[in-house]
Amino acid sequence: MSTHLLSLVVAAPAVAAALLLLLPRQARLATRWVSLCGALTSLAGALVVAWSWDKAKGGFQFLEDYPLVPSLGIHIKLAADGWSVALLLLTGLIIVTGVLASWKVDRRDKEFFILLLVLVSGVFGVFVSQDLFVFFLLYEIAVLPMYLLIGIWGSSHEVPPAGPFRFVWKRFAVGSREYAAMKLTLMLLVGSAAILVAMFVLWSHSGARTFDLQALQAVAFSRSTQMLVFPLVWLGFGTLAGVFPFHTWSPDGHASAPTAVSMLHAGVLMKLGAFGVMRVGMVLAPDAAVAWAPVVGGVAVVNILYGALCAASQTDLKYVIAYSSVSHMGVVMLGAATLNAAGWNGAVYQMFAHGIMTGLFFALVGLVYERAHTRTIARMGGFAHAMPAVAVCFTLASLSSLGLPGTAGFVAEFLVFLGAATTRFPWWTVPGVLGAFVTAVYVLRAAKTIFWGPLPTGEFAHLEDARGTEWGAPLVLGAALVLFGLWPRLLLDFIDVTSAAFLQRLPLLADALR
Amino acid sequence: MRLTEVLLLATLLFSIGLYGVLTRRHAVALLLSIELMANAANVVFVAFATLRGGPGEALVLFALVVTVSEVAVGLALVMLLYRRHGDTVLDLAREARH
Amino acid sequence: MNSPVLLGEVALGAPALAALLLVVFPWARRRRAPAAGLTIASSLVAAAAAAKLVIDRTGGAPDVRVTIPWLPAQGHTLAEVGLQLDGVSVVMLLVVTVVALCVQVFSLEYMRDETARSYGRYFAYHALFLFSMNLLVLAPNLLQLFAGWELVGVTSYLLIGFYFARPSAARAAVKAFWMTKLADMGFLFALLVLFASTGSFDWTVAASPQVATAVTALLFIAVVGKSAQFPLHVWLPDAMEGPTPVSALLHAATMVAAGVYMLVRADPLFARAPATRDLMLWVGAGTAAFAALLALVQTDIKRVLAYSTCSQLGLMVAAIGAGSAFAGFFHLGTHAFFKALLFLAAGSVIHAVHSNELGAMGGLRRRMPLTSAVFVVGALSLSGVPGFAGFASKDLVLASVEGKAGWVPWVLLMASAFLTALYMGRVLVKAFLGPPSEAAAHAHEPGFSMTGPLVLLAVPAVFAGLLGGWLARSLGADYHLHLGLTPVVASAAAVLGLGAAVFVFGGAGRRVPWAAALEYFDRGAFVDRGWESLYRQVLLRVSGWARWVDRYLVDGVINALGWGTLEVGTTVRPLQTGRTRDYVFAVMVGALVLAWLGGWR
Amino acid sequence: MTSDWLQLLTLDLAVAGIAGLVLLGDAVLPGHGRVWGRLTAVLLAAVLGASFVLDVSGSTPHGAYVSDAWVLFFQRVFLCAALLAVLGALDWLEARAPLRQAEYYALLLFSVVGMMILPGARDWTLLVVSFELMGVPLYVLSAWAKNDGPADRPKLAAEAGLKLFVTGTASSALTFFGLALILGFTESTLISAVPTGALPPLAGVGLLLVVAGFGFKVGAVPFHMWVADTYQGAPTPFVAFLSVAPKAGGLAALSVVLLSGWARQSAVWEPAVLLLSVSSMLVGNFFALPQTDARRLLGFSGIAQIGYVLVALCTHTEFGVAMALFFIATYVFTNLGAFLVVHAAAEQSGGHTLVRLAGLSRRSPFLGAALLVFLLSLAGIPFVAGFWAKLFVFLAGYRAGLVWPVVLGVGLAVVGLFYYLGVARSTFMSEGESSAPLHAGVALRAAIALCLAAVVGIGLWPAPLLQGATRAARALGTVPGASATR
Repeated sequence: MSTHLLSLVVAAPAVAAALLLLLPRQARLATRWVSLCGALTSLAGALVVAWSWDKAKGGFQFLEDYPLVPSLGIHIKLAADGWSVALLLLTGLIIVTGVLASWKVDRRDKEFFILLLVLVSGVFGVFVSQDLFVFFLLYEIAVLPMYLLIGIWGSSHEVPPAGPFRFVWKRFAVGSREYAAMKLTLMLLVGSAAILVAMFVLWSHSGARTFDLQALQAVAFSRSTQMLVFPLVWLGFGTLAGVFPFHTWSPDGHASAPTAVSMLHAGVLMKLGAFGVMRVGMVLAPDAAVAWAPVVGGVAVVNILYGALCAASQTDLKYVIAYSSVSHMGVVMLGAATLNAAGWNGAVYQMFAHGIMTGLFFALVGLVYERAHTRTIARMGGFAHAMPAVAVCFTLASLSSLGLPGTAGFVAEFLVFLGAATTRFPWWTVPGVLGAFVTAVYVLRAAKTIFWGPLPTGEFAHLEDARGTEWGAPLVLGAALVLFGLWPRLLLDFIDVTSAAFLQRLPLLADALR
Repeated sequence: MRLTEVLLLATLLFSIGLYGVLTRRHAVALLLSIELMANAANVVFVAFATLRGGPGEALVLFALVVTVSEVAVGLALVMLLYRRHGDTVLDLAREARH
Repeated sequence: MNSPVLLGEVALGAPALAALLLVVFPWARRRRAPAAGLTIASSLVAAAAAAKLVIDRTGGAPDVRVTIPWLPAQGHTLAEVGLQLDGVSVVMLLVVTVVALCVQVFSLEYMRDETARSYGRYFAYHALFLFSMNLLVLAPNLLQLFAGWELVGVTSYLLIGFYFARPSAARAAVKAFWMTKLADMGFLFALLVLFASTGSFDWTVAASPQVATAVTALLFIAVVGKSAQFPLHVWLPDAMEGPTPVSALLHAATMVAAGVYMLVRADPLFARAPATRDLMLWVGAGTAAFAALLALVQTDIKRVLAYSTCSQLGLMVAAIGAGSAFAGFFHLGTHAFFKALLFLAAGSVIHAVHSNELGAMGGLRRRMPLTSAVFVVGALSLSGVPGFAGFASKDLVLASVEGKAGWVPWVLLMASAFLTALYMGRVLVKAFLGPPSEAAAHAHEPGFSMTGPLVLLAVPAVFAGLLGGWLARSLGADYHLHLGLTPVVASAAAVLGLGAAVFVFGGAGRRVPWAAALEYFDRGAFVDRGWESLYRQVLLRVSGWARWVDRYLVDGVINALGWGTLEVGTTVRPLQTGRTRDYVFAVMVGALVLAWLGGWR
Repeated sequence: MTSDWLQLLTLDLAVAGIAGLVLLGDAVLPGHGRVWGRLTAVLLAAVLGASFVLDVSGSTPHGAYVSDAWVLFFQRVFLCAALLAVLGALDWLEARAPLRQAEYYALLLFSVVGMMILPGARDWTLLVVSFELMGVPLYVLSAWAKNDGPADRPKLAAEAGLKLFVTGTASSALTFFGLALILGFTESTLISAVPTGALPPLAGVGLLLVVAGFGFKVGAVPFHMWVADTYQGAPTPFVAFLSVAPKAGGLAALSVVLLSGWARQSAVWEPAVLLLSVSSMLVGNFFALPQTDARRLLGFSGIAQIGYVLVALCTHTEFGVAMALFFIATYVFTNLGAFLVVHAAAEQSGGHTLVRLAGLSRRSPFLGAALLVFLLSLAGIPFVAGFWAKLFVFLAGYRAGLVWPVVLGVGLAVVGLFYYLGVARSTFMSEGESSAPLHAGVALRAAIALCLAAVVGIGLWPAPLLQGATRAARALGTVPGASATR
């Protein structure tokens, strides 16, 4: 097996982006194909990783190590654990379908693809980085291109001023794409600032002055250090994971972003946040994780129910999906807070499942928007006549979203709820399950309003179904939802090895929360 | 004891210069005030060198040269101010602010 | 790989394969013959496998249970999926596949007016449904049963919304899904509670009485939703928006009976929870009587049958609540046949007169003799006239509640038996007897693919009752015919009801005396209204608040932080005055501060 | 180890030689203005190259001047800055003031000579004189645009020069006053001659007055008031230089004074420098927020940057100094590049306001992308140099126990992002009045490209520069202070 497999996965999109820089602006088709090839290379690499990752051996495989700033103990150290396998696959699937879904971006397309690919390289990198510092570095890379991607290619909408804070409308064009992009970037970078501080603390208290995650894992940090680090990491990464009340960048950001960016951001980037909380916060600061678990879990269930309730009264389709992400990321965080195998498996699986599901959602919403030029749910109706495939896939995504058995969403939510039910806080499941019910209410209502009803006339008379590359996202992601829903062990076997390994080191966790 | 008094004198000189810089409207007067401040330093150099045998004596010369060159440039700038604004009132130059 | 498992896999796999092929190959889905052919062939295979399983079982084949790990956790198995082939499941499998097969064949002609696309879609849904239902039936534990449970719910949603262009159908589909999903939360919680306290999803697990009570109560909530018991029954009448064969299969014979099936399966758990059983008894009996009463005033033939289904499911629930799972299951089986028969016959009628309204029918016996005959058979069976299958099973149900809870449930069920006969008599009188209506004048008997299944179903609707003894043996239940108070009263109720129907509804426009009150109740739909206001006044309102709070308070605080930061910048900005003397002043202040720090501190 | 002073000063003298050559050449052969610029650029490049080849290390007999890795590090930084500034100014000077080109280069080079002596000076006399040599030409150059540009520019030019001059001379008066106080308590004029034991209060006052004078040069609050105004009035290619090189010079002077010897007295100066640092971070960031002129914005942002780097200086550890050096080196490339892009854009859009920059990325993708990279570097975003720079100084601060300044800095970096992204917003997201393609001269583009390459290169591979900075810091040597491992 090539030992450079992970670097290939991580670098392929970036290399494609570099190639794009050299392409002339007019080479529009070449731009797309180069991007697609970059994405496909990563996906293929991820598949090879999944194929040859030895479940019996577990641990960290495909290790690569290059010094970056050796004097500070910073290495580019890449390795895949079971979680990485699942998340690499997710990222690969989303970026390939995302590129396909962006085929029709016509304004400044070259820059668009460059930014998109750079971003995704960062995402791949985070998932396999075994050096906290490089982890953070790539995390930032994954976060930042979003500013331009939303600011340039995004869309704006009106938000009428109201409430006690209406004075801010004087300064901010609330709802505009620039506003959304700025809010997203700033909130996420405030989070990064917290992470950075936490990193310093870990680095300087590790004794070895190293950023190596495995080395840090072996260090028993004092309780006070942990109690300082964990909340910083939780809020820092949690902001990206949409943890209440730091989630407000997400609805505006996702609603304003162009299709592929929404797919990537909701589908993959929010997972970076949750992944960070678990991989850095909980694994490195286990005592604090136990102490903070009631808070993390409590906030997570707020996320689930509150996000779902917010989604239920949105009138803009993209906002519905965006708030559903807030709700579903609550499931991930709830799983993380359980600190047991079922919950952690569920959390990681939910990262995957929600990524696929929301990617599919945003791809479809983009498709619909491109044809109908509206995202107001109430204005639409009867679209299934003209676009049956879109309707089917939307329904599929909806069903996964509400946790229907047979879709990946069920496996994830069920595992998380199982995990939660076996903690000291079984009541966590109540808002969790209620949230899933509210999800059923709003997704199916949206599906009904948009796709069902009499044959549309007037402006919607000439809609058409997905065509050409537009089929990519619905087919691939839809199939993935079902496949991984029916046979979750395809991924769970990987995930479980790593969850078990992390948990085994910390037998105290199970006792503490049991 | 004499040292203290000389230092007080220097401080007084410096303060007078500073007062001038802060209150004089005209740029030329301002240049003079700056000279005063610079020379306060020279007084201290000399005072320490002669009363306590410090090594600062030579520096007076350097300080003088530096101050002179500064003032030369300063005068040119005042000329420029006068040409552009028709006066040497320093506060005329406050286009750039906030 | 032993043979029963293989047969079970075939029964599960054939429809799954058909559904998969129809999904993957749009070519097949968009043509009539391949779509219908694939689906029906798969049902046939499944039915054959089921029949073989039942026959083997009669021959003394043992229970078989195979499982494979489905969800791992820390190297162990958290949950399994697999097949459980025992008496209850194979019989249920046979009932389901046979009825499904009949309904699908019936649909060949019934749905012919649909476009090729819709036609294919219809059959694809059917294949999916059969897979889901078989998954449920063959489930070895509550988790897989739940999976099938939810999947049949989805196919139900899709099939109710089959005519999605009709807003009423769309609404009914979503409503059905929401109501059942609301109840399904009970199932999910039951699974969580069961797992958290016993670490297993098996219904045979030895749970403590408290746990068993909690779990069964939660499970029962799900049953109330799925099997349309009061007060969650409101979705079922609306579900009649779906194509009639769908009503026959899902909303009469099989899917709604899944609740009862689950009660039968989980009986070991329920046995540890007498409190839940009492609740079931009351809810079942109440629903049986209440729904039968409402069935009396329906003018839509399908809604009559829908309420009748509610009522009959109430019967089954009550029986299981009374501790006789076998009675409930037996009635489930016979009911599946005769109710499917009734629906299909009604479908045949609707197909002929192009209306659901009883008023548009009348005198059909001449134009459609075969349909009329089988409808009568179904009606008699449903009414529990001795000699028909319905009698045998209903009698068992009634006998099981004998003396329970101060005879009140017994009285309620007996009343419902009478009312059943009465409303079925009403349908017979209005639709098939009397002078032909305008629409009925042009009606004619449908083709063979529709009548065939009718005849096929009529057979068990008459004779399935004879299988009671065999069924009891194969399930290991206690069954003996008895003669006593209950069968006599029940027979009397049935005959009296039918007779009264002729007497009461004999003339045109005749109604029961208290029809006005019932109609008011039905139209006012108090229960329905209650759920709706829960949705609008509570859920949507809270949701609206949440939206406002998020946009203007939570996000507002964050905006305000940004605003405040900018405001600081704007506020301090004039300090940069542009006057050189101020700059020098700043330098000197700074120097003073530093000097203070340096020496005079 | 003593050596021939001529050898030690090879590079400095070479630069002085270029200045003389240019001045003399222009007098002898007037009217060939543009030649001198190119000659300067080539010769500066040659000197820069020579700095890697020649061995100039050593020290003068009495230790007044040394040349070592520390000095070389700074000299290379200054040479790079000068080279880039010259390249950036070529076309502009040719177009705007063809007759005064040689003057410009000569003045610039004189200032560079001052800078280049500065880090090696170990005697107070040499230090202050070279400091002034660095400073005085800047007064003149600030007012260079006296006849140039739109109607308000000449007025602004005079103003830029005067503000710099008045605050500058007031500060140098402070420096001299402070120096006089210091020398009253020391044995010799060597900087390392530090009174042992408790520092007499007057010497402490003197030291901090010197710090105040140097603080003016780096633009630390409250000695920063001239910054934005001068940047706005002075010619932009010169501001590119002014905003980086003298700051590096000031930092070198501060380091030499505070660390080579006076580290022992860190208890006296550390709180003061920390105060400067924190106030610079605060004032720089908050004042930058509402700015609408790119030059003023970058001016205030530079003040904030100085606030960050002073944190590292406060640590008075070798590690901290190394990080500060890394910071200032990356800052030179970043800020110079940013100003050159602003210059290039403003030359053709007729103004430096953000509104005028709108649509830049459409008009010139190269300039747009370059500006974005520089902004990201200033904001401290990964994979561009500024990220490492900011990270390293914060790391150094954190390691030395300066937790709260670091936390404040990290927080304010986010505020900084607001206005950096604001610039990115106008260049990338807004549509400008004109969408005509924008062309910058070859030399200017080359200068920008060089900055870009440096910023990206360091961002991707920081280790070599970090190594250099560490070697330099080691060469300076710090007295292991009591608080090094606090």
